[in-house]
Amino acid sequence: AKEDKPDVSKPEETKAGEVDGGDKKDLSKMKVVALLSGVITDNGWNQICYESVKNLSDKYGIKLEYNENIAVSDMAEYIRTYAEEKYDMIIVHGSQFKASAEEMARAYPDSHFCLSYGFRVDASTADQVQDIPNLAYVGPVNMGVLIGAIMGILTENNKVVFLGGQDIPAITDIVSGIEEGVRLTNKEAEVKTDYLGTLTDADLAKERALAFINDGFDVISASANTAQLGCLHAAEEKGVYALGFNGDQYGVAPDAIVLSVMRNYPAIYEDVFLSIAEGKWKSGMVVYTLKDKGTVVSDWHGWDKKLPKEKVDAINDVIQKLYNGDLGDY
Amino acid sequence: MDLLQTIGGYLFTDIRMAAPVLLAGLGLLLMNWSGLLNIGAEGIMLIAALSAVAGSHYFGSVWLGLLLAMLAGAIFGLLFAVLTVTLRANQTVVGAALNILGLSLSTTLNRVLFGIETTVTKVDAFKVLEIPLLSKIPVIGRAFFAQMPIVYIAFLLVPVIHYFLFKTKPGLNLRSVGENPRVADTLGINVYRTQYLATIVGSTIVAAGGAFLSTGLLDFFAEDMVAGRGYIALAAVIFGKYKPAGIMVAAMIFMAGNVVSNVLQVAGIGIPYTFLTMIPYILTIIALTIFASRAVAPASLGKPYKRG
Amino acid sequence: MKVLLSTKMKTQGKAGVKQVIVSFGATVFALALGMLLIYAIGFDPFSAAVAMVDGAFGGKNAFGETLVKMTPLIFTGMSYALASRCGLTNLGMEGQLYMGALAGTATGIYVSGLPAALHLPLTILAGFLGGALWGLIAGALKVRFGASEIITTVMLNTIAISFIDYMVNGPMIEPPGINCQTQPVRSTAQLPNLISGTRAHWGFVIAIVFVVLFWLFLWRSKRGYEVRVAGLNLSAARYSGIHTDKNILLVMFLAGGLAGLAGCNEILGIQIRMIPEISPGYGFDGIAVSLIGNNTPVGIVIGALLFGAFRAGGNRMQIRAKVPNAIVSVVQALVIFAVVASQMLLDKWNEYQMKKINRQESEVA
Amino acid sequence: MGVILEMENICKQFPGVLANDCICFSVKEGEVHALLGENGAGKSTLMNILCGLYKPTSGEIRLEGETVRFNSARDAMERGIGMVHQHFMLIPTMTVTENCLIGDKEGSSIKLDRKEAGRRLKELAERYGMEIDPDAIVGTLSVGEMQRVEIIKALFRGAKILILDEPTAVLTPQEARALFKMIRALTDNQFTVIFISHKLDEVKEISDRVTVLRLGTVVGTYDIDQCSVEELARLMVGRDIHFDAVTRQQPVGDTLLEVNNLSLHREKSNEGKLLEDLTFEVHKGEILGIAGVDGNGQAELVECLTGIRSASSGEALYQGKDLLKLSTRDIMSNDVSHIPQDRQKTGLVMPMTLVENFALQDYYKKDFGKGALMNWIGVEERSAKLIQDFSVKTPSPYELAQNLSGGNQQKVVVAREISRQPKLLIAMHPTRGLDVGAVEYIHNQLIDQRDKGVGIVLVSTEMEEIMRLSDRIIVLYEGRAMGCVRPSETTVEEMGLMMGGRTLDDIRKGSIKETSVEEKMM
Ligand SMILES: Nc1ncnc2c1ncn2[C@@H]1O[C@H](COP(=O)(O)OP(=O)(O)OP(=O)(O)O)[C@@H](O)[C@H]1O
Ligand SMILES: Nc1ncnc2c1ncn2[C@@H]1O[C@H](COP(=O)(O)OP(=O)(O)OP(=O)(O)O)[C@@H](O)[C@H]1O
Ligand SMILES: [Mg+2]
Ligand SMILES: [Mg+2]
Repeated sequence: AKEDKPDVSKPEETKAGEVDGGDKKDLSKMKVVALLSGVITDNGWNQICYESVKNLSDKYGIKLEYNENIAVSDMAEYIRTYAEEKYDMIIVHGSQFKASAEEMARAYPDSHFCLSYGFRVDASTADQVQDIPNLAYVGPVNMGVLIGAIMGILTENNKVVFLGGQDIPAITDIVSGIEEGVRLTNKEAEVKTDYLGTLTDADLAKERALAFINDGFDVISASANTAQLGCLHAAEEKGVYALGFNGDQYGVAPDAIVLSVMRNYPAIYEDVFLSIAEGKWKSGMVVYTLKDKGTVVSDWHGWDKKLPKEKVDAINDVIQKLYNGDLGDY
Repeated sequence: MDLLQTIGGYLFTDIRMAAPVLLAGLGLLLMNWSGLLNIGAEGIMLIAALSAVAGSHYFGSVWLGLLLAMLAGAIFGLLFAVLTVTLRANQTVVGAALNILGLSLSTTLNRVLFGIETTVTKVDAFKVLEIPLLSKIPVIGRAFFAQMPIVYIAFLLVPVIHYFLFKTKPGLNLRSVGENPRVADTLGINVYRTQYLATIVGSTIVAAGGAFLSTGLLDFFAEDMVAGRGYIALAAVIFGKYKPAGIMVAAMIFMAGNVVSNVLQVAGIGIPYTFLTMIPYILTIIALTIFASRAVAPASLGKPYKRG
Repeated sequence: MKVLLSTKMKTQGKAGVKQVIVSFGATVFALALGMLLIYAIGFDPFSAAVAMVDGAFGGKNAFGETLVKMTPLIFTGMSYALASRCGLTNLGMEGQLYMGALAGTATGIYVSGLPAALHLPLTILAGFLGGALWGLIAGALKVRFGASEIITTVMLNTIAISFIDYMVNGPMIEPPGINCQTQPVRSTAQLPNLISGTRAHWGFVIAIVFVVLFWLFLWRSKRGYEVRVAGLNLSAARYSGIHTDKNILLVMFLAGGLAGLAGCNEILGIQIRMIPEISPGYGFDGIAVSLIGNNTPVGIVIGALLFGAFRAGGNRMQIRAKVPNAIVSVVQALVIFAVVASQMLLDKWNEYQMKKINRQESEVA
Repeated sequence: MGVILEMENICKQFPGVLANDCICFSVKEGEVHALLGENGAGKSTLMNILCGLYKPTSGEIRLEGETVRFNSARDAMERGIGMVHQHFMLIPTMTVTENCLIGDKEGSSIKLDRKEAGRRLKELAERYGMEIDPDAIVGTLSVGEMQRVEIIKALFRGAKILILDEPTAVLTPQEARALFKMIRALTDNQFTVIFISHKLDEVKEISDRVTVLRLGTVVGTYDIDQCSVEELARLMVGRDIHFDAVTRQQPVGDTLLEVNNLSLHREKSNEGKLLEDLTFEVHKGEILGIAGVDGNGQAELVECLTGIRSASSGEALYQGKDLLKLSTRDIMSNDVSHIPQDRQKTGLVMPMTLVENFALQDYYKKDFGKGALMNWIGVEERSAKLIQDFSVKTPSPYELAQNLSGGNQQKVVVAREISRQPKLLIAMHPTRGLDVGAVEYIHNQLIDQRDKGVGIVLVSTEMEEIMRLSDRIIVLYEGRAMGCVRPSETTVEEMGLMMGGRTLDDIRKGSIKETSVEEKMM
């Protein structure tokens, strides 16, 4: 069970710099809360955030605090409650809460606000970010590129598909990087990306995935919370490759899931947490690129023996290159 | 030949997707024929979907999971019957509350039963049962004879329920309650018991539809995984003119909307996915407007019956 | 005549008080069951209850939150109640709410150069119309094709929500187009704050105004009288020359409009901009609100207060007692069951009393 | 002939009503036992207890000397008690066979054997001289046929004691005779029949013994030979009944309503017409009676005249306008009033207050509030006055209509319609189901209106009512007028024949033939 947990190895170069082992500050007194849009059992976006605060709690002994199912209209109220109590770190998990987070960050300068954000870094990104000293827009970037690169190697029919749940930033961010990623490893492959229109209807997702597989697509991955599990099921049933996403989902479909690609939020928020503790807090865009290891890849779970050796090597190679920045600034 | 193969594939998918809606529709049909209008199918299916996974997990057999799901459905049905039959409460309001209860209770219990794990608990699930020879028939063979047992059950229930409703004495008695409970009463039929039975049995069938969603195609529970199928089943009953075969056709037509969405998305014509999502619902509305006016509901559907 | 009016008020008042007491008792009973459930899944029911009450009424801010939650519920409760007064079942409040919010947002953003005194009313009108037209579709399908509004309204919910997803991600997305949300509505279209230091906004006042209009319409206007007659007895309506189809259209239009205002006010007072999930189920809660309120104006306000308090208190319950707020929905369902059950028991009792009174009178005569 | 059934000290307490008060009642095998009593005397209640639908508050039932306790209608049926209810208990969408098989427990198989059942039904029917098509959909049958289905149903299910609750209320005199013949055939075969009626002549004709109920108690049981019709009437009502002779002060005035060739087709036009070429006129200060057995087009005629249904052809000229082309609202606002046939289903909104019910026809007018709003204070004043004028028994104008007794409900409707000061009043079954006092009251109201010059169309199935009030009578049969007569110039027999489908001309031309036809029917 332990190995099913996402890899929480720290980013190699933490933005906050190394934690000084000699620091005597009692980190367990830090007050951290995660405010979530859905339930922590959604196998996706919210669960990974839960894992993050769980990780902090396990490692540093802070009190584990989170709230689920928060409606957009209620978020400001939740934030206010914790800000009033001078929480050190308030994780507002989802870009739909952007407005509330910005408003509250201005109102409560004593707390540090982390808005979990999904965004692509390009020219317009800066316009999205407001300059509030105690608000950081936190998230990994370029996950799609990594996923796409692996998919490009895996495909035999040169047809790969990635399905998002809904057109929301945390998902769009990934979807928009897929094609670029595939091109890094495969110039010919047909790349299809689209949205399922649901985050919960796993049956529908499975049928949709089957439709793609029947059309010859032989590598599939999806980002749609619980619904994505339906896509993984479809891959296993039809004997095509799949990539897990968010958590290490090998267990869901061991015969299909070659690797899982994970938002490394546990490590990211550990990093941010330490930066607050260290007084090295950074506001604004706090993005974790592939180089920063904002995205991690799971264990092979034996697939490195099952796959043709050249594919395994190619995948290992491209991951390494992406992490090193050899293929561009991802 | 290739085209035929493709059509066979669509049919295969359509039948499989129609099965849960069909089951829910058949369950609702029994309730409707007893004069009760239950819009709570969505909630019943949700709690059943969870129970099926729980049963399959704890007892290690998907069939026992199905049994537990049906039991959960029966309990919801009993609750509905107590409130609407005995206390004569507004059936729509109670149905709506069942939906709220099904959604929230399944979410809560899911957590209690399975805790918080990144990977879902895998349980025993239904497997495809190929019927020898028949499944080899070209084009339609796989569509009809290489499905999961619960799909066969759903479709076999169509003639069974038809036979029950229209060819047996208990079926006639049930229909008489839905048409005119007072008449049934004067003829010695226990109206309340009939309505209770119809609701409980009907709810277990609806629940089987819910169980299919979590342990048929899949092997886990997800919050709100029913995603409107309970309501579509409700429409299927009207569209199917309160006959099992009609419901079967309706379920297949409505779910064909999803098949169309799949095909359009795979074809990549560039229709925004939000519009693809709407297709089955728009199809349902159109179908209803064309056929609803000709549907003859049981005469006392939705009206509470007061004895004496 | 004064004597008669006073007897009327007495009998109606008494019935009203009895209704409230019984509903209240049922609610308490359901809450107790809920607490039991909370205990059963391993939380402390006492601290949950304290947090709940504290979150709903413990202080200005808490009460402000309750008002914020009440506002859309008053509208959706009226929407359901109005339709049921006409014998219709409107389950489409959620979709109508979204369409109203969308129309209001569009007007709030794209109409410019107006002073607040014009822009705000115009935006609210647009919100009303957005919901109203969406409701009218179901009405028209019923009148023209006999399609059951119970089903069409539910289908229209899903369609509306998908449509909103499309609009917010497409044509109306805030430039440059990264976040799926629209621009904020212009300040001239925003509803001012009602109680400073809280989020309570003037939408609440508008809601109360509409409660009065709702009452005026149904019980004081000629059209409202028609609607009620048609809702209670279709045959009597035809007999007296009431155009029932026209009334169905009108009522679905108005009911949709009321739900639309729920969404529009939420935008103009709280969200400021359109996002795909502005309603945490206010539409469906409207059914329960109107049920508890017995389809009466004061009752709806009380019902909305109860469910508003649930939502505000439920948040606090999660924060303080760590009880997952899905439990709150379970409790809400239990409240509905308890209230319908108690109402039926009360009806039976009233029936019995009435017969007894009749008997005594006939004996005297 | 031994006693087959005894009911001892039966009491039935409804909330607020003691419907049966210590009733003792016994029936001999093979007899026709009539139950006689005014509306509300408790006849139906007693029989509902006997057939297992209601449970008595106290008392016991003995069948062939053995005490029985019925928990449902099925229990009673198993002991051979079958009831044909006042309102038919049939499901119109099902076939005759299906209707007979509902709740049937015969045989161990759960399969419905329609063929076998149909055969047995036919056999039964033939044995007692009835004709029946087992596969016909009940909804398509005539009232008389439906009644036959009801009786067959009871026999089919093994009834030995057959209860008929007001079976003749909806039949033509001829159909009633056929029914009586059937009853005789049954009693000849050791069936026992309990026969409920208000109609003294019928009771006298068919029954062997009679039990009279009054206000929930038994007045007595008598051999029919021992009492005259007059005696029975006195026993039933507790006083002598005298309808005041209807006197008229003024002569009939000018023509008010002129109906020419009014026809109404069925939805599928090949299925015959609901109304065919009706031509008649109504004068000011005249009551035109429309007689006929229920379901012969009366309801449709009224619906056409009041704009609720649109006629297929013809015209109805009233004050220079054609009513058939106007909407209900337009007709009613032209000084037309309408007392509908069913006060509870149509005339009143039961869950509304009396005040609100008094506004039903005129709420949109200025007197009821200017502009869009109602002036309820004004309506209340008006209501209070009407309640007083028409002596409606109610605790307050804000009482709900559903809490009034039937008679008082009807008074509300009549008060509302008359207070509108109509020129034309269309009244359908204005006294149906009311007791003698209320009937008298409403009759007097109608006569008052007539004397004020109002033209009245009175639709009724009560022969007595029609004969007493009308100036002229038109008899409808299957949508056609069989003839128009003055009450003074006709006989009940003639009326009965017209109601049975013979035109006045035929009857008067061949009065010898008439008897032969009747002989055949017998
Ligand atoms: N279900 C009931 N609940 C309450 N009161 C009832 C009920 N049924 C009958 N009653 C009352 O009991 C009394 C006797 O009614 P019943 O129907 O037996 O009269 P009836 O002699 O059959 O009259 P009719 O000639 O009108 O058929 C009436 O006052 C009636 O209002
Ligand atoms: N369905 C009902 N709901 C409530 N009360 C009823 C109902 N039916 C009858 N009652 C009550 O029972 C009493 C008797 O009713 P019913 O209609 O038999 O009148 P009645 O005694 O025959 O009077 P009338 O002679 O004026 O017609 C009434 O006072 C009425 O309030
Ligand atoms: Mg009566
Ligand atoms: Mg009777």
